[in-house]
Amino acid sequence: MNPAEIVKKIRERFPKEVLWFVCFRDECSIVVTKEKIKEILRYLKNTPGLEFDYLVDLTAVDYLGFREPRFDVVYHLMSIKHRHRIRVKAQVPEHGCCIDSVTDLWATANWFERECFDMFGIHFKGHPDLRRILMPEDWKGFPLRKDYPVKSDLGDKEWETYKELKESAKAWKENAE
Amino acid sequence: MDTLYIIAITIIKTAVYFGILMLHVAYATYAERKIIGHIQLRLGPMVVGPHGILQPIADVVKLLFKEDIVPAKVDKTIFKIAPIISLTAALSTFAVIPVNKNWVIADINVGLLYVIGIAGIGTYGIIFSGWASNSKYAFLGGLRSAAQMVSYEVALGLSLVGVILMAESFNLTEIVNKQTEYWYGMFLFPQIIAYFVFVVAMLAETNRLPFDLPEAETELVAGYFVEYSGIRFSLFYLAEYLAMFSMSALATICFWGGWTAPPILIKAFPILEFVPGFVWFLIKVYFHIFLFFWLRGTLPRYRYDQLMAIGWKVLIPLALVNIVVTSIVKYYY
Amino acid sequence: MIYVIDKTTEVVEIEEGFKVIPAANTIITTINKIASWGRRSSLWPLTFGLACCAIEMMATAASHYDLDRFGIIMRATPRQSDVMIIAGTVAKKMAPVLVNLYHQMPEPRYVIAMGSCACSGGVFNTYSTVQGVDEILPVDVYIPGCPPRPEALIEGLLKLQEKIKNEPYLKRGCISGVCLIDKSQRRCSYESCRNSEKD
Amino acid sequence: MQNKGITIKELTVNMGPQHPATHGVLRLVLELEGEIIKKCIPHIGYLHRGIEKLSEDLTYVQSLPLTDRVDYLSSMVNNEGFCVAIEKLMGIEVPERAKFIRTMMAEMARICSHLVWIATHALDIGAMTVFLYAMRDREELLEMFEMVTGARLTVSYPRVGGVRCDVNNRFLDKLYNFIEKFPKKVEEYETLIDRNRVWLKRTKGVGVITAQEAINWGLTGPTLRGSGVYYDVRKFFPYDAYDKVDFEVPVGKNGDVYDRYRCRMLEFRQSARIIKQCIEKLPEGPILADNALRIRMPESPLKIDKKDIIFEIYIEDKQIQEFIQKFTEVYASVEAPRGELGFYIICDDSSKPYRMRVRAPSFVHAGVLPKLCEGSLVADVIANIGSIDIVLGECDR
Repeated sequence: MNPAEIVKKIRERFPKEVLWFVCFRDECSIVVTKEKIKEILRYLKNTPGLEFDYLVDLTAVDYLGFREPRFDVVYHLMSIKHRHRIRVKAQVPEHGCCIDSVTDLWATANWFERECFDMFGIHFKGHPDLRRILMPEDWKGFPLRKDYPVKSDLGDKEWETYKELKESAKAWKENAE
Repeated sequence: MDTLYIIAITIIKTAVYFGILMLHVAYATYAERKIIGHIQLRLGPMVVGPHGILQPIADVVKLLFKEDIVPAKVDKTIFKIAPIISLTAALSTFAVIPVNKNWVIADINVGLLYVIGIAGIGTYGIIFSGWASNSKYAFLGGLRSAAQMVSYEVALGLSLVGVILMAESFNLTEIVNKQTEYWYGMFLFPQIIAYFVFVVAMLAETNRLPFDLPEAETELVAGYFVEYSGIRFSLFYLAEYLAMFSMSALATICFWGGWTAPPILIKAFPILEFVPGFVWFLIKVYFHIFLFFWLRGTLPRYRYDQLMAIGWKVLIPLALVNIVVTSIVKYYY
Repeated sequence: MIYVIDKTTEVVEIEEGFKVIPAANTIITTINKIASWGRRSSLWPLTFGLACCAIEMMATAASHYDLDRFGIIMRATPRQSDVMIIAGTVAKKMAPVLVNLYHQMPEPRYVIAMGSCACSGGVFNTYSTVQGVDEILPVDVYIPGCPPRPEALIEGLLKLQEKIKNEPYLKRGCISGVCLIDKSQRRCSYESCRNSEKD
Repeated sequence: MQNKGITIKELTVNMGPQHPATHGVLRLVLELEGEIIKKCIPHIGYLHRGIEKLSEDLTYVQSLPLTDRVDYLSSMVNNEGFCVAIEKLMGIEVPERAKFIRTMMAEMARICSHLVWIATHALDIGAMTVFLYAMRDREELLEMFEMVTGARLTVSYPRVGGVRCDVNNRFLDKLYNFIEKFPKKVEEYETLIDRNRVWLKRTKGVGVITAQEAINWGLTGPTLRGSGVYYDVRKFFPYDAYDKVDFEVPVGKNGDVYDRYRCRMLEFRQSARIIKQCIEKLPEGPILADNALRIRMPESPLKIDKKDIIFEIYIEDKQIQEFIQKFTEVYASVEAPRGELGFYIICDDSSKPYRMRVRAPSFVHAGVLPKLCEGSLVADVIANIGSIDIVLGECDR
């Protein structure tokens, strides 16, 4: 099924939720509001003819200063049966930064959502185990947000444990000199 | 005065025996690295001394000069005793093993029982170290080895019953002597099933691949001796190689006719009669040692439950069948 | 302060911080030679792969380059290893683990920083990477490269052997398991070495 | 559990991050009851280097070497994936010769990566010798990489719009000779392990995952195909020259460790077949497209034809159109040795990517470990980790 038809189908079913769609190099993205995201994805997964049984990727993008609401949660879906792909984007504002979890639709969403939470601070409602995954549990800040520094010197955002390590290393450093 | 003389002689014998044994063990580690190296298309140690010949000595020196850590939360007494138990047990076995005709420290009547009994004590060293180390890997390793050794000891013991029945003695020297009465000069042929069971159980008893579960490097890091460093670690290492030697020696004595050459071979090549007995013995022992290395270079590792299944469901029934068959044959002929 | 025999004997300071009995010099030199020969001839690195460099470390240990020629075999546990090859990027999350492992190693212990990430952070000047492992550990040999070739790693190990050859054994001294180094002389706190538990 | 004053506790074992069998710095917390695993919690992030964040700070060309270090066992495929994504974004048509060279190199990287996999997998299960045999053959391939690219591991060879430099006949001869011999070498590994009872016992029926579950867990690559699902990016969404070469995609049946192992062993042969065809069919011509992204190029934004963007807006907001025109995005995936490696790139008007997301197969595969391990024995964890073939650099990025 080609992207335009898929979009048409979704629009018929969820007329209010679909905000716009973009097609670029045969890749189609549908931008929706976050409220009914789970229903939309369930519809995409279970409707005969669409059957997006495969969640390829789940991530987020931070559009700080370019757009309100600030975040997009991006779902890349694919159907192994029909060999088509689609991208669904749900807008998430900075305040009340949360969206429904899709872990019960695709088990693979579990870690993707944890990563998203870790990197962007987006909460996933109904996630069984929402913890930081890549960064240490007591890390401050969300690294992939645009207002987070890139470079190593984090200043006061530095991880406490690492600060202590550096402190304790001072002893032998002085000794060596 | 006689007692004193005997004691003095025994001490000297033990010292000589010990020295030679240690040299063998040290070079067994070297041989292992060389042989496995060549199996794996490598060279093994090459730089330390010509062809790396000084490698084991360098290792020992390094371990001697290394700090010996006793971690804070261990059970200190047991932690320190464990490697000593292992080593002592492994060493004591050699007291009854005859290397040549009358070349034995203690020629006791129940030599075979003694060897099996002492080998069992070695397990305590491993269990103790696993228990005392306060490390979960060590603990798991200790548990595994306890279960493994207990089960395989049964198979090991049962496999030797056939030999005992044929030799009508527990004395190791007599077992060897009995074998020379046959034209083929070995219990290997009539007791081939027992030998098979023995070799498998021997691998398990010494924690070597494919049964090296207690120290499985890729599962339990280093197993029961994960917390040991420096000289204490080297004691465990020594104990492991000593156990390999004692088991190989036992296999040689019980199945391969010890220091004797098969009569048929001597008949065919009379010149072989001039080969000293201990040479035969060493050749046979080193064949088994090579077997250990060879298997290590070839086989993957069994899983814990599979190991147990082999022990109880295959080896022990086989050994029992062997005993029954041997007894029947023995009774009628 | 280091005393080879005990405090009551007259001692002479040979180097700053090292005091020995005068007559013992001959013995000391001989022991020194033997000990440093043993140490450099059997360097056992800790199997500790972090990132890309670990793959080159594996390649170095494999048949083409064969580290075993130099008597170098990988040990999986820090308790039985002499040198820690930090092969790859050290993330900040990894740093405490790294220090813990270092503390679990018995003296004498050496650290090799392999690859530009371990040396200086390399291309990864980001929020989550340690900018050179020497921020948290004392490094003996640096091997640059991204990743260094196996030859470079071998070169690094040989350089370390050279370093061991030229240093008095008492500097990282232990005789038969007794640590001779004073508390203050150890490069990490004495207590933490003892307390560290294998995780 | 309280029973007559005796407390029975599950034993919690912490496996990793420093552990010889976790392929880097994966950490598993295992709750054991005896040897049986009650619970398995993977912890990752010990190699998190912030590649995604770092690339936002670098230009497109500068970001390319970072992709080498994502999955350092098959850096060629990573570069390729990144380039395919940018080419898709810019609409560059890659010259035929470059396509074939890329395909050939990618398959070489696949063989390399699978060799490391068989080496470590066998080592974990206890067969030491396979490790050294596989590393020996890998060394030959690395030498060939070096001939062309100058690097052994981190090659940075493909360029956006082609490849960096041409291959010569000496290289092709050498590669051809290697590929001729290679299936025999695979047989050699198979004689060591495949006909070994111990190996079969350790792998058959261990870590079973059904086709339905595998899809639900988002597995890709040989790990998915071991469960009997036919999905390969090279066949489904062909890129480079994969639609011009003839190859099969091996599919397993039972979804256990053994089937995943078989799939990869068969992929060795298919890769060899593809390389052979590439060498035979290699056309003459340029290796870099005219409008390719070049290193010397000043830091200018990517040239993207905004007319290609088709959109419909259903709400009333004037800024939306500007927004859509500004941020163009693309998702391109390649079949890496581990599975589908996707690059999701958002491009704005600057010379740097606005967001680069790496869809890493290892990340997904590490997530399935609890599912595979729970209820099995400690030794099976090792077999499972080996069979899903994860690289922590890619997992943590």
